[in-house]
Amino acid sequence: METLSKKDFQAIFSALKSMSESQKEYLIGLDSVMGDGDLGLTMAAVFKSASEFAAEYADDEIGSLVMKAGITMAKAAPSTMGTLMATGFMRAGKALKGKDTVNAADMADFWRAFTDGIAERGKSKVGEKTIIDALEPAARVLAEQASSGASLKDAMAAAKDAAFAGVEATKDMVAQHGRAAYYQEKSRTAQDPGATVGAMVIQVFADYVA
Amino acid sequence: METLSKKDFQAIFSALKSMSESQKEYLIGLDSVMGDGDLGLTMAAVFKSASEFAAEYADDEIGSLVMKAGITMAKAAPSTMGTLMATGFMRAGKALKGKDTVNAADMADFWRAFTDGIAERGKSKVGEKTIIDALEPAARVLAEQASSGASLKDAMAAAKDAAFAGVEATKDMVAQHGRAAYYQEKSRTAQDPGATVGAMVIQVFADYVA
Amino acid sequence: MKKFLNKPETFVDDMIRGIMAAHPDKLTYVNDDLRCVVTAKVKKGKVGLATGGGSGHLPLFLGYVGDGILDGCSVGGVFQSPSAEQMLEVTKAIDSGAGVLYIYGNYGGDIMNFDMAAEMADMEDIRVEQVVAGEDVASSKKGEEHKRRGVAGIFFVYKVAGACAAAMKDLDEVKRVAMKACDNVRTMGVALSPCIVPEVGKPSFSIGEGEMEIGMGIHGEPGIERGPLKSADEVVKQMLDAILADLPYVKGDEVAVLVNGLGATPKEELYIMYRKVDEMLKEHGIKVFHVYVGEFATSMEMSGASITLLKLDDELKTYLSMPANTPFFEQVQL
Amino acid sequence: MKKFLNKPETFVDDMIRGIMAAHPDKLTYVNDDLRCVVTAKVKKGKVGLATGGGSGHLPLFLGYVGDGILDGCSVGGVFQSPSAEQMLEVTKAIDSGAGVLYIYGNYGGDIMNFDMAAEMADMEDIRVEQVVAGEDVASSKKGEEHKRRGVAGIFFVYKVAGACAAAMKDLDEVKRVAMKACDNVRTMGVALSPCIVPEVGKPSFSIGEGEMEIGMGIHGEPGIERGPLKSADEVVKQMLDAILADLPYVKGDEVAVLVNGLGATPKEELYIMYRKVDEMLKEHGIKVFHVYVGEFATSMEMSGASITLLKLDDELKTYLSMPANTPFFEQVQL
Ligand SMILES: Nc1ncnc2c1ncn2[C@@H]1O[C@H](COP(=O)(O)OP(=O)(O)O)[C@@H](O)[C@H]1O
Ligand SMILES: Nc1ncnc2c1ncn2[C@@H]1O[C@H](COP(=O)(O)OP(=O)(O)O)[C@@H](O)[C@H]1O
Ligand SMILES: [Mg+2]
Ligand SMILES: [Mg+2]
Ligand SMILES: [Mg+2]
Ligand SMILES: [Mg+2]
Repeated sequence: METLSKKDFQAIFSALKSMSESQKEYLIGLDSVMGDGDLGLTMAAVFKSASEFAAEYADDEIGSLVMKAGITMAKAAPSTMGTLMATGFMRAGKALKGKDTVNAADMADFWRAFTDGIAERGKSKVGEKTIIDALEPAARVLAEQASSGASLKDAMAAAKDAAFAGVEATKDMVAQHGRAAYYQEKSRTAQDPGATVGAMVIQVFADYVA
Repeated sequence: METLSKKDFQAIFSALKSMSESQKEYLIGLDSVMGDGDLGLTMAAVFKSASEFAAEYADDEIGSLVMKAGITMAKAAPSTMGTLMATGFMRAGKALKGKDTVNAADMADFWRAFTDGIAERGKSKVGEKTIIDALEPAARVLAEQASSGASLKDAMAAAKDAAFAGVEATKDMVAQHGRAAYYQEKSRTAQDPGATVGAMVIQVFADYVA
Repeated sequence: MKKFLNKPETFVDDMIRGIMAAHPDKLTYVNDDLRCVVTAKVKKGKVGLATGGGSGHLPLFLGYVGDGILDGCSVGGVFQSPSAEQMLEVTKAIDSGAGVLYIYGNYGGDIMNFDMAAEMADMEDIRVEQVVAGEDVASSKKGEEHKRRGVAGIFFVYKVAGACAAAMKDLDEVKRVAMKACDNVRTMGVALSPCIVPEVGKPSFSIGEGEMEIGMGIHGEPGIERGPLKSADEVVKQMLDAILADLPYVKGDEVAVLVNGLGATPKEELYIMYRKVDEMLKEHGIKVFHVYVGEFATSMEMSGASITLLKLDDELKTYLSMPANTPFFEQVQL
Repeated sequence: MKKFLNKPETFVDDMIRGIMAAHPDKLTYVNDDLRCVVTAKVKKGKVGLATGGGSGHLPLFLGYVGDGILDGCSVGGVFQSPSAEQMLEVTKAIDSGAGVLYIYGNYGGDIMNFDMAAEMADMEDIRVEQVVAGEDVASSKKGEEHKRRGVAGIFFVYKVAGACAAAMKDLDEVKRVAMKACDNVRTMGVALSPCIVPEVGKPSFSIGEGEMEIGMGIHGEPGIERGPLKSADEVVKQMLDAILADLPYVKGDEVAVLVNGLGATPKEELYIMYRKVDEMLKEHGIKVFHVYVGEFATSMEMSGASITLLKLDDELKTYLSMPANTPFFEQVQL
């Protein structure tokens, strides 16, 4: 599968919904360590609404499908990750504006816009124990892979590995944002829930094109 | 001494001042049991100002001397007994209006007006553990003595005894007014400080005419 | 005792100095006595309105001195009556020939001193009339209304009497309107925690964790029921049922409502209470003309609230609606 | 936890229901969502002013929606940001063609969501500008003003921007005036006791008996000094010295002052504090244009206070002086 169509994106949103449902309790647990424990709930709500929206989407253009799915997410859940995830999809959608198909290079653009959008909205950067620690390495790897002509499948697989490596790396970072930041040095050893979700979302894409 | 002149009243106010100074600590102690302990201070302040006012008083009319001494007292001390004592003298002064001399019958009018004024202002009556329990029996005895033609000296001596008997009686009353009333049944065995002061004031008059 | 103060003895005077410094265009004092507070602009020919009472209840009492309400206030120590002399000085300062009306709460010391002040004012040929506000239905049973404590409801009496005086009515008329407000106002309060008188330094009473006292007075006077803290809706129902039954307020009546915080209770909770008040009044077919929510009569940092209803007729509505402007209370024409 | 509430989960919605019931002529909500609060009378052609933030700070934030100030407010859970979606709905409701200005405090969640809302509004062709208020000098050192928390000083930003919009100025002009206020305002706070988030049920931090924390944030963010509670004059001096040095405010400046109570602290104490503020400003040759004392930004039943100075020029004076009228804040023309 070298290019994705609108139908594929509809399927991906549906897979994101399934993933968020099956991972709900796990994410609640992660977010309960130094957060308010709502992450599993908000992700399930966010992807449920996005998947329902995508399933009904009539047009063939992928850009606006993704962007409007992002808007839908924003309305579904008010917590930090709800807003950030919505931002990511809105920005990624804008990057794909006008496209009816998505190849590896487009996918690299997608995740670059996704990542930069979240970094901008969250005023966060690599090393601050957030979702950016999963997204940034993945976006960078994807860009490299795409420019060296890798297949969509291989590029996404590499991106997924980079994202999970990023999640691992959060286990030695002090939180700079959100509730976990109140814990300061004590937050160091915890795995960041937002980064985890970020990697899981990338994995859904990677698994779909595999 | 069958009639009192303005000079006598000036002397009586001076004697009230001396009495209130010598009894200061005793009254503070009494008012500390179930009150705020200020009674010794307020009585000293009240009679100091009244005596200073009386000493300077030029006219011969006793009524307005007494009434204005009362007003002076009101300005000197804001606590309950300050106001009540001031009221007593103001009303007694009004009762003596126009008089340059005071006989036994006038003295009976004085204490009747004094007592009624306080009862009216304090909305209090006999048996409620207040200064009225000293004043009312004294005023009643004075009226009887005066109408049966007793001398001023004998009448005041009888009034003094009645007042102190009234003070004794407060040792078996439950306080209905002021701070002591918060103690309800627990207030019963205490001697009422206000009644005590009332009897002491009458005693000053009785001692002067003796 | 955790309070911002310098010395307990200077608590009241420091407070008044702060008030005078903050609002020099609106308030001043007479007789070189900080505790004789009067409006900065006495209006010629208007009936003067004076109040007074102990400190610790801001905005009561001095907070209602200003345009369209009161003209003067004598200020006592915390929970203590001011002196008759102070009341007299205020009276002299605010009388401009039309006489003065005293409006104050039903407390022994205040009554005694205002009576005395009225007597002294009379000697100075100032005509004084008095209205004593007492509307706490928990403080005395029906039939003994004259024994009831005056609490937050006095605000309504000030407001309508003040507007009536501002309309240049004469003393008898202002007194009549004030008494009409007194007759038509009812309050009930609930306390969750005590407060501390600075010179005492510790709470004068205690309420257990998880307990409330319905009907408690603003100086800690005993209420009618102490028990476990119930839900806001249940607390309001108990209070409002008692108020409604007392006047009684009936279907078709039109009222103004005051939900008053005693000090520490946040506005969030007062509005949660009002939600239920509104629901119940609708159920009873009682129309709401205007709603006041906030701190109108407090006990320093006591936590708790009171609910007051004022039954209105056209006259009271007119006076309630008129503007007022003090450092503590501003209202534009309703 | 001693609070008047029904269920912790319904705390915010019950509160808003109470507010809507009490002030139906002034406030309403859009999108069938109680938490999208807007003025009952949107003025055609006027720049719309929106704010938003967590609950638990009344009169912040929704209390400043009304004539002459703000037009709309999105309301979050206690100490939680409202959603971008709610902000967008408010934006749509109050835009009447002249665009909308967001004014809100410098908190991560709020910023993220307002940014998002602005982006969404842009997609709907509504022009939105943003001003983030942050003036707590204790929350970040000089040179890092952009990191400072927004606290009670945001009231001044609302007030002047609101008056500017009411004067029918355009969006750029209203934004400029709001930013000018931001540049000229400084706040410092002190806390004596914590508060309880209803859904949590216990205090999120503690301050020892006899202790105070200078610079603590209104959600309990750490301050700059914890130590024994000092006298009111000493506390004020420490706070005001820091404020004066920061801008710096200098001799000849003219300021408006806000002494704000955090919830449980009575007005008596706020005025005791103001007494010292006034004395110090006089010593520094700084002129006081107007003084506000009361609860303008709270943390439910937290006890504590903050002091805010706004340095004025003629333009800010004009806008500060204009009337305003909301259910929580009334001001006649100064
Ligand atoms: N400013 C930020 N920028 C990027 N990511 C952030 C930021 N703040 C928080 N996050 C991410 O959000 C995650 C928590 O999300 P969520 O549970 O929705 O937060 P909350 O419930 O506190 O609103 C964190 O683990 C972190 O990865
Ligand atoms: N309503 C009243 N009528 C008559 N006497 C009263 C009344 N209330 C209090 N008293 C008297 O006042 C005395 C206390 O006086 P004082 O110490 O001046 O009171 P406080 O310090 O509480 O103002 C009481 O012992 C009682 O005799
Ligand atoms: Mg969370
Ligand atoms: Mg959350
Ligand atoms: Mg005493
Ligand atoms: Mg006393």
